[in-house]
Amino acid sequence: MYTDKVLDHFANPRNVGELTDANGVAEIGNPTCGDITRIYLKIEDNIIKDIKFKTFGCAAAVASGSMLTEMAKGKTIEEALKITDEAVAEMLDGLPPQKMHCSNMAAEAMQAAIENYKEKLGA
Amino acid sequence: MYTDKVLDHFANPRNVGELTDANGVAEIGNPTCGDITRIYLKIEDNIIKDIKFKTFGCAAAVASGSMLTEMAKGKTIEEALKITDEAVAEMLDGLPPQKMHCSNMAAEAMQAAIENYKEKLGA
Amino acid sequence: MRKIYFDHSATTPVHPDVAEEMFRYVSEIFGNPSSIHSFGREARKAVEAARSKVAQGIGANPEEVVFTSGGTESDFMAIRGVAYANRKNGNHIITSAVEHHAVLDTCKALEKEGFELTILPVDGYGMVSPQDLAKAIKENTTLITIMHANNEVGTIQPISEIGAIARERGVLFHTDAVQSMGKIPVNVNELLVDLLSVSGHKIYAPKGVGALYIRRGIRWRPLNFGGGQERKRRPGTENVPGIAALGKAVELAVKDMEEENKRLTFLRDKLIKGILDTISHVRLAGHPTMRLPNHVNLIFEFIEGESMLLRLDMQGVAASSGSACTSGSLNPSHVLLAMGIPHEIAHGSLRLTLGRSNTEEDVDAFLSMMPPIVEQLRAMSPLC
Amino acid sequence: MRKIYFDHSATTPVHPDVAEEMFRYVSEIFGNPSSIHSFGREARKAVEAARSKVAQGIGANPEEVVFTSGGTESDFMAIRGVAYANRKNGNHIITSAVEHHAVLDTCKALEKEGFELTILPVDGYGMVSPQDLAKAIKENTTLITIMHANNEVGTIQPISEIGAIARERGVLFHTDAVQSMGKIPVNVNELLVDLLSVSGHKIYAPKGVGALYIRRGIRWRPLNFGGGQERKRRPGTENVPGIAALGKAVELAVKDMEEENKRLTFLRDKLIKGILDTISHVRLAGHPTMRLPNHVNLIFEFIEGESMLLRLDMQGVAASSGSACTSGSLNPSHVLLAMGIPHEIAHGSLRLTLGRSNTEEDVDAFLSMMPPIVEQLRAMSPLC
Ligand SMILES: Cc1ncc(COP(=O)(O)O)c(C=O)c1O
Ligand SMILES: Cc1ncc(COP(=O)(O)O)c(C=O)c1O
Ligand code: FES
Ligand code: FES
Repeated sequence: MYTDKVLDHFANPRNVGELTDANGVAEIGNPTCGDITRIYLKIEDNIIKDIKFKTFGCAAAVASGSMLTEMAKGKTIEEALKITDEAVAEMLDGLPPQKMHCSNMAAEAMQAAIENYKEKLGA
Repeated sequence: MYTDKVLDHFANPRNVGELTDANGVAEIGNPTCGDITRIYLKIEDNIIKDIKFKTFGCAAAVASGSMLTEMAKGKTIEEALKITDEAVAEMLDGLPPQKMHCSNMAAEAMQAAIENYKEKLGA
Repeated sequence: MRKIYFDHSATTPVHPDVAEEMFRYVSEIFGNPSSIHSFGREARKAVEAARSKVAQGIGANPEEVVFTSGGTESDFMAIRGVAYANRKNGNHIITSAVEHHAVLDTCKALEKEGFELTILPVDGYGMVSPQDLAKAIKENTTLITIMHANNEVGTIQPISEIGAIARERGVLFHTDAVQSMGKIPVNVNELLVDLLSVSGHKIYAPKGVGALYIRRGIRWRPLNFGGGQERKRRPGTENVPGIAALGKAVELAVKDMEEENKRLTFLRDKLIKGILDTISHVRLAGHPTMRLPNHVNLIFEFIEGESMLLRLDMQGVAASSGSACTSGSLNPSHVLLAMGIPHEIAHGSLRLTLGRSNTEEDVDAFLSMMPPIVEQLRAMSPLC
Repeated sequence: MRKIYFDHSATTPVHPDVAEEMFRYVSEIFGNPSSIHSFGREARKAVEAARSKVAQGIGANPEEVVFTSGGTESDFMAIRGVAYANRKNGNHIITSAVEHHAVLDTCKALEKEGFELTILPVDGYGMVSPQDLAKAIKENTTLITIMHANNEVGTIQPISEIGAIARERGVLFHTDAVQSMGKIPVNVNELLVDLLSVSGHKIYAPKGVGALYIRRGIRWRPLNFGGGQERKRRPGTENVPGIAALGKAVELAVKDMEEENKRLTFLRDKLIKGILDTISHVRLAGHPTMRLPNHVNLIFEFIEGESMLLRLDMQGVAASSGSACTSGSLNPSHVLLAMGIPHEIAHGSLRLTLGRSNTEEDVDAFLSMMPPIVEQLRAMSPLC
C-alpha cells in the first residue's frame, strides 16, 4: 500500500524533533482521523533556515512531515507557502487514496507555523 | 447416494422382461416423475409362479422392480399384496429420500396386475 | 478401470499450473489482504494481480471485477444488486426460460418480492429471439439477464445483439458467462453487457470462487455489508488462494482457447456423428452450430437419463443428464421442456461435456460402449 | 530475517494436515457433489464427512450445519435469515456495540430497511451485561446476536447466561464464534445458542469457507436461491476442498484445544507482563481473565498504532491494530471507543494474537524489540 519512498521516510524520518530557538511554531489536528502534527520553524531573512516536526499520526503522516520539512528547508517563506499537500504526496511517489488527507497535516502545520512567525513579527 | 444393494439390482436386474403367458398385467405411471413400470404376472393356484417387469425409470425404479419381483415370486396373492413400498426400499437397504416414491411404482404396478388378474378371473 | 470424464460443464479438475498458484497462497503467503504488514501486503498483491488477469480476460478494467464465492453468487449479486438499486426507476426484469437456476430462481424470488418478471421463451434449439426481447422491454424494465451459453444444451445466445438492444433502450444487461468463459470469446465490450458472471470451477480453477464484472458507473448496490472488502461491494475476507487460482485459470483459458476450441470441436462432432450413426431414435439437443465446442447433449428415446448415467459410471465414464445441480431433482430439465421437448423424451437426455483431459481415444471408447448400454436399457423399457 | 507472526486473529496459515486434506479435493477427487457418477459421489462423501466433523466439534447434528464462504457470510445469513423469517412476529433485533462489522453492519442495514435495533453498550472490559440484555428484550424482539469472543480485545462474553435469558424469553440467539472456535470450548447446547458462525481461515483452514449452525426447527429462511445445494439453505456448487479442509481443521482444533490453550495462555501472560513491566503508559485492553488464551491488546499512549505496526513489520513481526478488516479505516476501533477509551488513546492500540507457530522465543524477541520502538516513536510525538 505504501510506496518505498513513504516507507523510507517513515523508517528514517528527516528533521524529527523540536527547535529550541524556533520563531514559528504550530500544531494542527487532523479532522479526519484525529491525529496531530507540530512544526517548528527557524526563519532568518525570510528564509527557512531550519524546520523540524513531530507527529502523532500514521506512517503517511510521518513520511509527509519528513518530506515536507525536506522540501521547505532553505526556501523563502513565499516559496514554502506554495508547497501543497499534493506536491508532498507526489514527492513520496503517491499516497493511498484514503491517506491523502495525511499529507495535508504537514503542509497545514507549516503554513500555520509561518502564520505564527508573522504574527510574532507583527507583534 | 444409492446403497450397494440398489446398485447391484440396478446393474443386474432380476426378472426383467415380459411374460407371454401372463394372466395379470398392469402399467403404472409415477405421478411424481412421469416414469413408468409394467408388471407381468403368471398366477397359478393363487400363487405367483412367475413375475417380470419392465421400467422406464431411474435406477431406484429398476432396483425396486427387481427387488419386488424377487420378493413376490412364490408368494400367495394375499402375501404379495402385503408387500409395501417401504418393505421393498428396506430390502434394498434404503433409498434416498427423494427416491422413496420410486419404490411405490413397483408395488403399485404389482397390485394393479393382481387386480387385473382378479378382474379377468371374475369376467 | 480407465476413467473417462465427460462432465466438464458440471465441474473441472484444477489445472496443475492453477493448483500450483493456489497452493502458494495456502500456507506460505497466507496473510489477510487487509493486514498492513508484509504477510498482508503480499496477499493483497496476489489478489490485485488476479483481478488484473480476470479483467484482461474479459476486456474489463480491474476495478470493475469483484471476486465472489462462485457463479451462483455472481448471478444473484448481479441481479439483486441491479434490481434493488434501480427500484425507483422501475421494477421489471426480463430473463429467459433456459437460465441456470441461480438466475431463474433469483428472478422468481424477486417476483415474489413484488418485482415484475418476464420469462422469454426459446425456440427448439434453446435460443432466445432478440425480437422477442425487444418487444418485452417496457418503460419500467431495469434489467435483462440472459445467459451467454447454456449449461444443459450448449446453445450460445445472441448476446451482442441483445446487448445492442438493451443499450439502445437504456436497460442494464447481465449475462451469465459461467459456461462460455474459456470456451468462446468473452469480452464485455463486444458482448455489450453491463454485468457478467464467471465461475472458477468450470474453468479449471477450484470450487468456491467466482467473479462478477460490474461496469463502471452503472447503478448497482451491494447486498451485504461487513469488513469493507472488494471496495465495499462484497464483504468477507478474500479467498486469496481461490482468487489467485482464478486469475491464473482465466489467463490459461484465454491463452489456450483457440487451440482447445478447435480440438474439442473435432471431438464433439465425432462423438455426435458416431452416436447418431450407430443408434436409432437419438437426437441432438441444442443448436447444431451455435453451440459450445465441448458440448454434446443427446436424447435417447424410451430410456431414462439416470439409468444411462449409472451404466456409464459402472464402466468408468462420468456424464450427466441435464444440469448437475438439478440431478437431485426428479423433473426433467426445465431447459429441455422450454425447448418444447416432450416430458418423457426429455427424460432420456445424456449430456457429455468434453475438456482438457479428453482425447480421441475417450471418444472412441465411449462410442463402442454406448450401443450395448442403450440396447440393454431399451430391452427393459415398457415403451419399446 | 526471522519472521514472527502475531496476527492469528486476522488469519492463520493453513495447517499442513488441513492443506493435505484440502489438496486431495482439488485435482484428484474433483467432482461436483451434485453429480451422480463416482466423481460426484466421492465429493459428496467428503462434504458430508466434513459436515459431521464440524457438527461434532460444536455439539450439533450434521443437518444443522450449513457451509458458507466464510465468517462474514455466516453472520449475515444468520441475522438476515432470522430477521426476515420472523418479521411477522416482530422486528426488533438486539446486538452489542463491540460486534464485528459483519454483524454490526448487517444489523444497521436491517435498521435502514425498517427493523428496530438495540445496540447494547459494554463495560470498560468490552463485556455485555446480561442484565442490560434482559431489560432490552421487548415483545417484538426476534433476534439477539452477541459474539462469543471479541476479535479486537479478546474479551469472552457471557454467552450461556445470555442464551438462558434468550431461551426463557423465547428469542432466537445467534453468536459469532469466529474467534472463539478452537480456542475455548464451543458447544451449541452449553452456550444455548440457536445459530453460530464459524470461519475457516481463523482456525488453520483456508480462506473462503465457513459454517453456520442453524438449530433444527427454528424459524429461519435462506437469502438466496439457485441449485438447491446445502438442502436449499445456501445455493452454489459446494467448495469441496475448502469444506473438507474446514472439517479437518475443526477436528484438529478441538483435539488440540486443551493443550494449546494452556501453552498460549502462558505465552500471552508472559508477553503482557513483559511489556507492562518495561514500558510506561501502557494498558491492557479487554478483560484481564475472561479473554482468549491467545489474545493480547496493549494500548501505548502518545503513539499511533500504524506506526508501531510498520516498525514491527520492518523487524519481521506481523501484528495489527484493531481488526484487520478495519485497518484500511482511519477511525480508531469502534470496539475500543465503545469500551470508553478516549479517541486519541485508542489510536495507540497494538493487537498481538498468538497461534500454533509461536514459541517462547518469539515472545522474548518481541519483548526486547518493543521498548526501543516505543521510545523512538514517542520521541517523535507532539504529545510527549
Ligand atoms: C450457467 C451456469 N450458471 C451458474 C452456475 C453456478 O455456478 P457455481 O457452481 O460456481 O455456483 C452454473 C454451474 O452450476 C452454470 O452452469
Ligand atoms: C469476530 C469475527 N466475525 C466475523 C469475521 C469475518 O469472517 P471472515 O473473515 O471469514 O469473513 C471475523 C474476521 O474477520 C471476526 O473476527
Ligand atoms: S494522519 Fe491520521 S491517518 Fe494519517
Ligand atoms: S421412478 Fe422416476 S425418479 Fe425414480
